[in-house]
Amino acid sequence: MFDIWHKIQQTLHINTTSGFTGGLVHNNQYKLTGGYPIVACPMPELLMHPIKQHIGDPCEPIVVVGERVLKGQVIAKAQGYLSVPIHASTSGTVEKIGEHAIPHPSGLGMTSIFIKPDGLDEVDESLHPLPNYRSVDVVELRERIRHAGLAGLGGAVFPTFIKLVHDQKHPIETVVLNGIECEPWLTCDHQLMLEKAHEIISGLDIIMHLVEANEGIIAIEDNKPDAIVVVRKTLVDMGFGEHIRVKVLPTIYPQGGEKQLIQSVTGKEVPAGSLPLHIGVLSTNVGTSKAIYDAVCLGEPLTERVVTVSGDAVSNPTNMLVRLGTSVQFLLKQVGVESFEDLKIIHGGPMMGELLTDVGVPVVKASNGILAMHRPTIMRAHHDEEPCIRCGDCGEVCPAGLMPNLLAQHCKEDQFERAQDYNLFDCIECGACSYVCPSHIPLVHYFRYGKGQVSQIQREKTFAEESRQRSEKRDARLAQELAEKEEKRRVAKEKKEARAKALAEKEAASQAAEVAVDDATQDVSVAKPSLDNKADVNQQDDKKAEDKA
Amino acid sequence: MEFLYPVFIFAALALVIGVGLALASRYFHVEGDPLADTIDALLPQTQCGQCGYPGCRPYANAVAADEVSVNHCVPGGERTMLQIANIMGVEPKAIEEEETVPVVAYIREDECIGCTLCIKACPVDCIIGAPKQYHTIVTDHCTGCTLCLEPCPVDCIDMVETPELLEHWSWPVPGTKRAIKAETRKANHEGES
Amino acid sequence: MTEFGIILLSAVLVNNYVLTKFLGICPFLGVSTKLETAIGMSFAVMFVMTLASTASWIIQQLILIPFDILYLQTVFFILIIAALVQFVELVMHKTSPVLYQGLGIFLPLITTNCAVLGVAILNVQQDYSFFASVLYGFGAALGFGLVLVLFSGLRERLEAAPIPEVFKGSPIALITAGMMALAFMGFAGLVKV
Amino acid sequence: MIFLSSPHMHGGNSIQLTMFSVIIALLPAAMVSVYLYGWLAVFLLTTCIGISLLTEYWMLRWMGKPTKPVWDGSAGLTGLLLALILPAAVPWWMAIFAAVFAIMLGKQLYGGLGHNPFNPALAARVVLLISFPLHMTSWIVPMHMDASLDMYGFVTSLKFFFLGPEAVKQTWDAITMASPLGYLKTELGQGVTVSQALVNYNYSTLHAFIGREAGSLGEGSALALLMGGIWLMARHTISWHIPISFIGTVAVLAALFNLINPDAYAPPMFHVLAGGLILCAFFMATDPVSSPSSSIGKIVFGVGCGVLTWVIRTYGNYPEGAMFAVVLMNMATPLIDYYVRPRVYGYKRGKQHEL
Repeated sequence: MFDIWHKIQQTLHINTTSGFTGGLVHNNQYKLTGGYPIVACPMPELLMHPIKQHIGDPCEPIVVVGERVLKGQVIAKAQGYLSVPIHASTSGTVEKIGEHAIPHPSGLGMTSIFIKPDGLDEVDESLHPLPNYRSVDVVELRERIRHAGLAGLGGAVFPTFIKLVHDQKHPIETVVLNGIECEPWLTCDHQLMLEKAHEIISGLDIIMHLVEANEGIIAIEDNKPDAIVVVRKTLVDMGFGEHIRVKVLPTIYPQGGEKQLIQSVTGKEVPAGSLPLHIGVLSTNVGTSKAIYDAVCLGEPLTERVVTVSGDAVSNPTNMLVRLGTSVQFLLKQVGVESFEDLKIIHGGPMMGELLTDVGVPVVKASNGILAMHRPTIMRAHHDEEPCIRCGDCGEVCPAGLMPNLLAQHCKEDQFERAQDYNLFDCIECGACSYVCPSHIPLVHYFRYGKGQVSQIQREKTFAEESRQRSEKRDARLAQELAEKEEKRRVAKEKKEARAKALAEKEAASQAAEVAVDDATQDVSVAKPSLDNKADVNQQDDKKAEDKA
Repeated sequence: MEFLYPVFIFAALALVIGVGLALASRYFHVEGDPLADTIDALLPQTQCGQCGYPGCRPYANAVAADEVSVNHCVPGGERTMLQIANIMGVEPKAIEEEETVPVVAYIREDECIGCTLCIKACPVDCIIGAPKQYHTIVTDHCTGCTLCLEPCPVDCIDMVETPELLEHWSWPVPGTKRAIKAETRKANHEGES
Repeated sequence: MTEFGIILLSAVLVNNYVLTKFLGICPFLGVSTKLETAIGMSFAVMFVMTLASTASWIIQQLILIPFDILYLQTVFFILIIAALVQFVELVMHKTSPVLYQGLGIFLPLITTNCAVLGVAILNVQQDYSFFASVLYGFGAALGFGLVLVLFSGLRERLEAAPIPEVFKGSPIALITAGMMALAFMGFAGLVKV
Repeated sequence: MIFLSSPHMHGGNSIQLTMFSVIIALLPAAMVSVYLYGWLAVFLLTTCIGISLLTEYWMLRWMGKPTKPVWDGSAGLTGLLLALILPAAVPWWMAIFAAVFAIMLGKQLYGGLGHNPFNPALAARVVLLISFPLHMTSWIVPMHMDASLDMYGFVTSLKFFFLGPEAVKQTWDAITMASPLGYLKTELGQGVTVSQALVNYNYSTLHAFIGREAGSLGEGSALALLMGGIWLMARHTISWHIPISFIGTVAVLAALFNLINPDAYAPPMFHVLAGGLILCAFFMATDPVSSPSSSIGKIVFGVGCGVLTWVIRTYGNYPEGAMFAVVLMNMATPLIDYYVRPRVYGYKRGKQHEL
């Protein structure tokens, strides 16, 4: 009976089984590596650490070329609030500091620190393990998590410590641990839950301790039954059964998105313009939770992560524990990919990840998967764009409730105001719309283009406004200078006239030659102050520039 | 006299309406020109004078008063032209000059003689320096108007392309020149590494 | 009550001034390129038309008939309409300068919009009561506004379509308007007059 | 090569797939039409489809565009739909005119697939209805009703199709009859009650459902149409919103007025099964190009179609309002898309207001 109702619901596109609207179901066959044990990736010959691997401000390198560093040593320190440091992932010497390609769609490079491993893997033990975290000061714990370089390992890489605050105004009631892993192909979180359930749950406990939350939920999709069993069993074994529970969710993409997950688990929506903490929820990825455990209880900063290395061009796909900074090329060599001809490498999952054209890029904190795909597989997905038949399938799967076809049309025509009116910036770029589009329109690409253009227009507008103010100030200053000049000239003239009058009264008209001499001196005296004035202005400018610097 | 009645009636009605409209026009009188403000806000404020007016505001005034067509703002490019045409309710006209890549001025300091002429020419006060000292340009504030090039007696000012920053990078529209340009850069990058 | 309903329905749909009487085609094609302007124009016409039919009824009953100067009907009506349009123009200039600019020449041209004069004249010919003639004027204006807004929605969509060069602009707009008129034939007979 | 943005996977749906599934879904109805009108239906179907494809090809050639889209199924679908909404009595030149009009003015001049504001087939049909009212409201007697009528054989059909009724020694009156909707309208105009009129017509709900009543080619069998429509829904090719809200609105309105005055207003089942309502609701109104794209917009569209259909059928001059209703609502589609939007995540309904 239930099956029939379920079928009808599916037929009529009524989505009652998951908490959020829209979404689509991927074929589970792509999860090749589910249940494959995590293997350690060997030491590469060179490690590259880009100075920014998180959302926020870039770090500043604090090592010099030739310096010997240890595993876990800070090599680039955080700058600004929204920033976490970068650590060396093995011991070795700093070979150079310079530009290197990073996993970014632009292909632009970033300052990176190159470390040549010495093979000793000597560990920097400046962080002491704090196994009794409940007795440690909360501020210190938070500082530890920041110092360990933790950023969300699900792919968004938002500095973790920022979220872990107990705010009186918005007390966090529920901590949701994201074990969804809704992207096809990726299995790193799945495997982590199977192998490191204890660490993950301890990490969750640390988070709950930090934010003083009472309820912890580990959300797992029903396509990972083994993980559900293992996590449930570990919970019971650890005696957390009261506060922490496992919530099994139906498999639907993009349930792993933070907002969608929160809606599925708690039934609440995160209001536009606010953060999950405003509705009393905090969510983190299971990988982050495990890293928190490592940082606090073992004193190990974030130097390695689990990466799914898979794809239809990989003969023996696997989940690997990889040192951050290992090049993708080296990584793929470990699974038997030697030649990169006619291959396309995806960094991240196939729905939201980016294509790499340079296999020399390093694995960074955001890398949850490296997929080597045959070129035709990828190009089939990027079929030529055909005219939109306005079928509305894109709107049906959109988890944000947008109208992607109209949005893309407005972006295409550069009508960005209209696009914003259609909530362009509420798009989460999950790719569900492009996935179902019968016309193969690269909708997400249009949204990204639109978003980029809008922010560029915004930048230009701000710049224009600043320029206008500067120009107006300058005009005002010039006008004032002119007025002052006029004023001085007028005063001088008056004086001259007065003197001329006096002279005329005193003496006869034959004295006129003397007056002419006076005139000349007056002119000089007028010109001089104006020059001084200009110099003043220049000095002011200098000062301004210094202030800016 | 009877044939004059209609004339009187008509005149009386016209008078009443005339007085009413006169009162209305006083009540709904529009101060200033809000249209010029709107247009001014759209202009890029480079103050470059390429439109033939001594700055952005004067051009905005001229466009609002329908004295000049909407297609003279070169740095604003097609987008600005379309927006202005939209507001003015006129057919868009192509910009005659070629669209240029964004540039900023750069002073080769070892050649600068410190004459302050460029400082005086800069419409946005973004050149700093004192007489007989090297001048330099605050790149963040330079609008790329090129007005400082001409006064320079030793031609030590270059216009350089603004570098593309990673944090300002945005996706090109599928299948355009910009996309292809980005692609070649990517290829170059590959060659280097 | 039913009578008023029938008057309204007939004026809006069955005897739609644009699509079945083909009056007021000029603004229908002229200001329908953008939805916002079309809505503004609809409200302007709605205001003018309703007041014009009200005023024309009053003038017809209180001036033209008592003084027996029906031969001056057109002149009087035009005077009223022109005054109303002037008034709308003043108000719009004050309250919404962008819309004012967007409507451009079509705003003063409401004066010569045959639909407005047509409604005023047809209205007094029907010998309606005062309230019925106000309703008729309003209904006609509503019908005008309805098709104008519908048409502008369609034209905004056509803007983005790769229409063959020779059919771009007015030709395809006229074809579309023709299709709309055909579809409106479906309302024929809804109201037995 | 150029920049490729994620996603790097695709679900495999395509325009061709969509169009051909609709064509397949229409096959039962087409077969029923052949059963009802014999060779006449075959000629009409082949003419409409063939001319549609030819016109599409010729237009694309003429405009210097690639001619590959001829085979994406959309032109063929337009031809098939057009044939199914024409009466079997139309002569060859009218069928050709309709097909050329549908593809040329209804579709290609607007820029081809995806840009036509009106459903091309319906637009052509409305033009024909207004230009040639006699032909368009004369319904050939279905084969099973009058076996003595020699109309459906290959030769007679061919003669009739190309030369008109005189060629087969028939008069219009002998070979045509009124459709249930038209008959009811005339009778009601003469003061006959609904039930009496239906008895006079020998109307049977069962016959209308399985397909034995006179009408346009494809209107015959509600069963065949429903089979196709439900299959399309199950395949996610069309969504349920438009058909259900369209038919539902007509049924509810009809039921309401039938309750108030059963003598003057036809019962809901009659409204739903007679005429082209089901065909329009499942295959015309759901034309993705000319209907709104959001689910909620589709419901508004369907309700609008339903109201207009019932109003025109009940009060208008034309007996059948479904086609007019769909074309009229096509006009409103851009506005529906603009004003009726789904609720965006994190916003209250009516947007911009945060939760």
